[in-house]
Amino acid sequence: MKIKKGIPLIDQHDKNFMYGGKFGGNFIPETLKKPIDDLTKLFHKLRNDKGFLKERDYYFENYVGAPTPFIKLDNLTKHLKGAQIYAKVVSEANGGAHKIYNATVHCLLARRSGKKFVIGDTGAGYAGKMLSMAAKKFGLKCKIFMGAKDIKRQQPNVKAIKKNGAEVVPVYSGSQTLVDAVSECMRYWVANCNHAHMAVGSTVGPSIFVRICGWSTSQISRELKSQIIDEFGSMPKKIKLYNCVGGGSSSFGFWNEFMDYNRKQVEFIGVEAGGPTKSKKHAAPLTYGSKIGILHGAAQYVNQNSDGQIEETESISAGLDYPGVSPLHCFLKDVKRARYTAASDEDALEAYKLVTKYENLKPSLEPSHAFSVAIKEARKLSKDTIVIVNSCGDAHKDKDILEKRLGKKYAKFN
Amino acid sequence: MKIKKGIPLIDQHDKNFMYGGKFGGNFIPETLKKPIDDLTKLFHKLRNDKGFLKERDYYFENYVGAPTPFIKLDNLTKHLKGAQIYAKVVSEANGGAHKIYNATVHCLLARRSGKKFVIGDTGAGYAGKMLSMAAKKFGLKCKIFMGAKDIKRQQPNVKAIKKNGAEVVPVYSGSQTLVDAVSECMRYWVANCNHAHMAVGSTVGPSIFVRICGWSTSQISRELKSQIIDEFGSMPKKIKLYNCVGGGSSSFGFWNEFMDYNRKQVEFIGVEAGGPTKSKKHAAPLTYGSKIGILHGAAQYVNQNSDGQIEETESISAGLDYPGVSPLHCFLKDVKRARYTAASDEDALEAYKLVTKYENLKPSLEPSHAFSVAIKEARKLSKDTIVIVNSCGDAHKDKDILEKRLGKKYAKFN
Amino acid sequence: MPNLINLAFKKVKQENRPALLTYTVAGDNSKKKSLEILKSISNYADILELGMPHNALVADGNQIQTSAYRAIKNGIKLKDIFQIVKNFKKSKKQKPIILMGYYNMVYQFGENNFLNICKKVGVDGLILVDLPWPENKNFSYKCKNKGITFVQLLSPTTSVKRIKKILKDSHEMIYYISMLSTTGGKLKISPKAIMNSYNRIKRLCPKKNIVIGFGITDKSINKFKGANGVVIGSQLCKTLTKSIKARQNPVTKLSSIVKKLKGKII
Amino acid sequence: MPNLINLAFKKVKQENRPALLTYTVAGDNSKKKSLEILKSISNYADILELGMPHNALVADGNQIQTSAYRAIKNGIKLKDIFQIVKNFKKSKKQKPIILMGYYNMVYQFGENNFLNICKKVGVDGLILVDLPWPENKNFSYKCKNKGITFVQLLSPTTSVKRIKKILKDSHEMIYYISMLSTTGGKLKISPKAIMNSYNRIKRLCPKKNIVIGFGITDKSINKFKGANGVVIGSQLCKTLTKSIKARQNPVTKLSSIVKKLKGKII
Ligand SMILES: Cc1ncc(COP(=O)(O)O)c(C=O)c1O
Ligand SMILES: Cc1ncc(COP(=O)(O)O)c(C=O)c1O
Repeated sequence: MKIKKGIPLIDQHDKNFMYGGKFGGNFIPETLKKPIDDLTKLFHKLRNDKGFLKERDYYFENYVGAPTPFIKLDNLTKHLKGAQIYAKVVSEANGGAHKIYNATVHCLLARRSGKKFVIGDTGAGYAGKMLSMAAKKFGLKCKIFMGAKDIKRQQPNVKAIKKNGAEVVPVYSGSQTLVDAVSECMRYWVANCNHAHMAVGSTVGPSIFVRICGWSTSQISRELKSQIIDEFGSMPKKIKLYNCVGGGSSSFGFWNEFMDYNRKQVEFIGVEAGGPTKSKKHAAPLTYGSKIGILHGAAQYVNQNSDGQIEETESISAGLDYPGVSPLHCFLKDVKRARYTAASDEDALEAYKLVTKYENLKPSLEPSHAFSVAIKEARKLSKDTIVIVNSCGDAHKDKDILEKRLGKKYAKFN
Repeated sequence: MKIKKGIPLIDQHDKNFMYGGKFGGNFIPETLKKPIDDLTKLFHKLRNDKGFLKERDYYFENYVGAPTPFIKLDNLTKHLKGAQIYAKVVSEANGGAHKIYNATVHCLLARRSGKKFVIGDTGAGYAGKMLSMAAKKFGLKCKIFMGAKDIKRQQPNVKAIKKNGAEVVPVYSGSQTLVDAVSECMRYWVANCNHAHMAVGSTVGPSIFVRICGWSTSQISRELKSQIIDEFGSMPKKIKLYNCVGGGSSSFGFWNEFMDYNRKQVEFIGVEAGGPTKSKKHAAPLTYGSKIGILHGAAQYVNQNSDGQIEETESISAGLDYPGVSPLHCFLKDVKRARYTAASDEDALEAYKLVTKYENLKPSLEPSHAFSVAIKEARKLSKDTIVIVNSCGDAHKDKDILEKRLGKKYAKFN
Repeated sequence: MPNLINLAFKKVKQENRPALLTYTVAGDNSKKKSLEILKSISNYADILELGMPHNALVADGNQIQTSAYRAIKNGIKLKDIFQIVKNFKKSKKQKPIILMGYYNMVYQFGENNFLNICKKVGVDGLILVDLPWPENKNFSYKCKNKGITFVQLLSPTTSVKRIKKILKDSHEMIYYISMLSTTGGKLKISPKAIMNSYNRIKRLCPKKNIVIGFGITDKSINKFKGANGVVIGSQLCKTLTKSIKARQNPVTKLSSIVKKLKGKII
Repeated sequence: MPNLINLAFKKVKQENRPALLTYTVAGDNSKKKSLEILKSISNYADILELGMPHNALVADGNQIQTSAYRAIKNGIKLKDIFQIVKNFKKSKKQKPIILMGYYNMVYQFGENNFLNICKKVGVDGLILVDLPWPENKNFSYKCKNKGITFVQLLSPTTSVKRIKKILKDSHEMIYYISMLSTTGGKLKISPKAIMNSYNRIKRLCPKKNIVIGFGITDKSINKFKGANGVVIGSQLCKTLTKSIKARQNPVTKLSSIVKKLKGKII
């Protein structure tokens, strides 16, 4: 099992759409074979169509707002006295997170396919917010599936979805979080695939959704690469790219363009959600050695019991609170191109405190997980090491949690 | 670069005694070529000599006290509600740590070589204590080199060395810790190699010392393997072996017999010393991506600046406070057979508190680093996972530090 | 050993009626009860589908989800499901049982392991909702070798070209999904339109036994008499849920509704 | 370009005396001072060894350790060392300079990189204390290609068989370590015994220039007149340390002791 150079990672699957013969695939009900097949053909055609690429680039620039800023965190660097710390402030994208790339592309695809109705899942609420935004922009009807627990804890995003005119369907089954929202969305699609276009909110689900999402978020690393060269004149000798990993769309997009660099030059560090320190539960299948299983149509490392039942997760961060993880990341783990570790709820909160103390930046709880590990490691690294964190979400959506856990002082937004 | 099955790892070097073509070797002054060559020949002969092996086994059993206990930590397991936690209580060996294996073998070798005088380095003081003990037993003169800072913080062991009739030579150069003690010991050997036998206290230094030490401490995993089979009837499906890593002798010995198992069945986790959370300094070259360099005669990952000067380390644990690490571990890291991470000073102290609260076991600060990571991960693992920590040292030597950092309550020993 | 599923179809053909297939969830609402249910409804049903409950099911509607979650909550495990089949077969040796579920449970258990135990306890057929063609080729082949019928699914979205390929690799029983829906949805199209599509497929392989399922209840079952078999699932799960709420005995409730269903097709 | 080291030996042979080699540490006690020292002692010394200070040195005694730590503390870097050589050569083009140090500094800098810059700034030879034969074969070959003399070391522990192998691969200058000691130790054996061993080696390769070092001071230097060269190191480092303590100018102090040493061998 090896990464091939010069070929996009999303295309390194076999004829069954499996990566490394083990991850991904299409484990789906027969009914979905055809709509997935149609979408696959459409995507394949459009990604090789100059007109479509122009359209994508146009909307990334004028609607999403590319490129998002790449900034040095001077005070934090000074405070930690280790590596040079930078942030790619993806949360400056329209809507406040990286989920806008995938959402925009899906709406463009839906439009080309002639469908007038898009559906999608959401955890932190960003995927839903962005899909509803883009749907509104492109004149599509929209329905968002969201776990009841997430609806409670991510109210600002829920309000935004509704304001965009989309319907929010609360999901009460299971743990009432992202995993159930995705299941419910897929079920809805099974029954409505003839007129609805489905968007999966991350690099998970049946193969085509993994690929569309990874292709869309890769915009982040395309921008970053030229920003790095602008900043340093050439590629520095030692770069470390830290990113939180829920389904894996933000991290994959943050890394993709750097895939062919030697891992000693550009290292990828994925940070999963370790959950509360004192709890057995977590959302970190790559870190805690979960076994391979099938979830939402794809083989992946997933938290499950010996009977194959999916286990409940627990994380302060709704966006990371998912028992599985992208097949792309499973592959990156097994070929050891990326390193995965976890930060606990408490770690993320501490990191949030430190970042906001030193910098004019308010990362949401998801990227706060990445900051936690970056901060811990940066202290020990030499000053010629470049640490870059993807600040892929804004804390405004987390204000209730921040207020409850850290006090009013940390929950002021204007 | 790959591990070959069925061949002891210590023998998987090339003709220049390098592992994977990159680690180890003999970067030594010309003067030492001959004594090292003599020792290499002697060791090669004796490790294939049944009489010598019998002698070794006799002393391991009757002098060191093999096998050391393998116990279940029931209360800790219940408290953490995750994996099953066990300890291999190597600190029950004569002298209180794994360093006795290497010390005993070196004294047996010195005796066979006809030398009446042994010298050695020490950090935590155990390597020195054990060498002086074994020297006394076998009627050899003994001199121990120890950093002035370590002499201060590990008084119980310093007293033991002196009580065994050995001379303690304080080293005032550099950081006044283990790295300087090893340098000074090697310098002394350069000037006295015709009558002194040198023992290096861990799996570091010129190649022959790496091999002798690894060969000696492997006794730990030989015992453990049959103890595991006694306990479980057969090899469990998921075992995780946690061990602190300074030079790497304890961890290597703890893992060696399990080398050929698939890493998914028997995982090795090495825990380096991360130093104080707020300090830039650390003793974790494998964790924080140090570059390859030459230290004490061997190529290895080592903390250094861009000019090749060795960097000062900082750790609460004298035994882990070393800027380099065994070539064997560098190799295990690069072929990814083992995973390495770090625990901070504070992490180790917390783990010490938790272990002593729940169990009748007082691991020294070195294994407390390993416990820290084991505890954090065990919480998240399923109950069919077997976590085993090598409790390779006893906290008595750390009583001053424990009292100062945690209060009198944690520094009672009887 | 004769193939009990084929025998069942042979028998109903002689009686000039479709086979009645029931779907209930193993362990719902307890191990003991689900065994009793199987025993009692087998007096009327020709083939018994037994659901292996899973908690990330992507093709089942509300009724079956409720049953599955209830069974899992009550502690049902794969090994209990095998026990249920084994105990059932002790008294009803000739009645065919088909296990139906999601691939992950088989995957975790190990395909070979799973099939060996199926064989041992007397499972006659298998339906894996999320292991479509061609992903299922290898597993289907293993089933064949064990004499276990692997039941492929066809859907209104399946193209003729694909249908032909699936039929070529299929065993003697096939499951046609009546409409675009999860299980338990309302019939969105007329039984007549469904039977039209059914007959189009039937013509492609007149010798295989094709059953129809999804959305069929006692209200519509008589419209599907022309099929080789009819599956009733969600209605049974719903009946069970209701009987629990009303503190009635689910065994008698299910038994009587299956009896009623049977009455409509003879 | 002629080989300045060989030229130096040719010259002293004509004068019928050994070459005087000095060893001082670059950057001790500052960049500027160490350059001045080199310039002034080069009036008497034939070949200048310039130490690249390292902080994990395993073959050097107290005096040189002290100098090395002092230089590192004062911020000396490899690039400063090259600068010193370059500046020295501006005024003393013909005086050969040998850099001496530990392999890790070369390794970190990159062997090729290191040699290129050596060539550019005018380094004539290299001694790497911890890169013995055969580990040094490849690097020694690279030096040869650049016209830089790679100086191998021989020790009292080196067997005759090994000596022959080393000589075969050696360039025209060789360094014989007088006794089992780090640098700066007291002479543990008589100069006569040392010269006996020396001559035994000399007979194996009469054409190469073999210098003696370790433990030699102004007290004993005259006993080594029969060698091709004599190295004085620790005594110079010690003198520098003393002059700092006494707040005297190290340049004049070192200059005068080297002058004195030279006086003893002519
Ligand atoms: C801000 C933010 N970051 C990260 C994630 C994690 O998802 P992924 O790993 O797919 O980027 C989410 C998901 O909702 C998110 O909202
Ligand atoms: C108790 C104990 N554990 C661990 C170590 C670390 O050394 P090594 O990694 O060689 O086992 C030491 C070293 O002194 C020690 O005393």
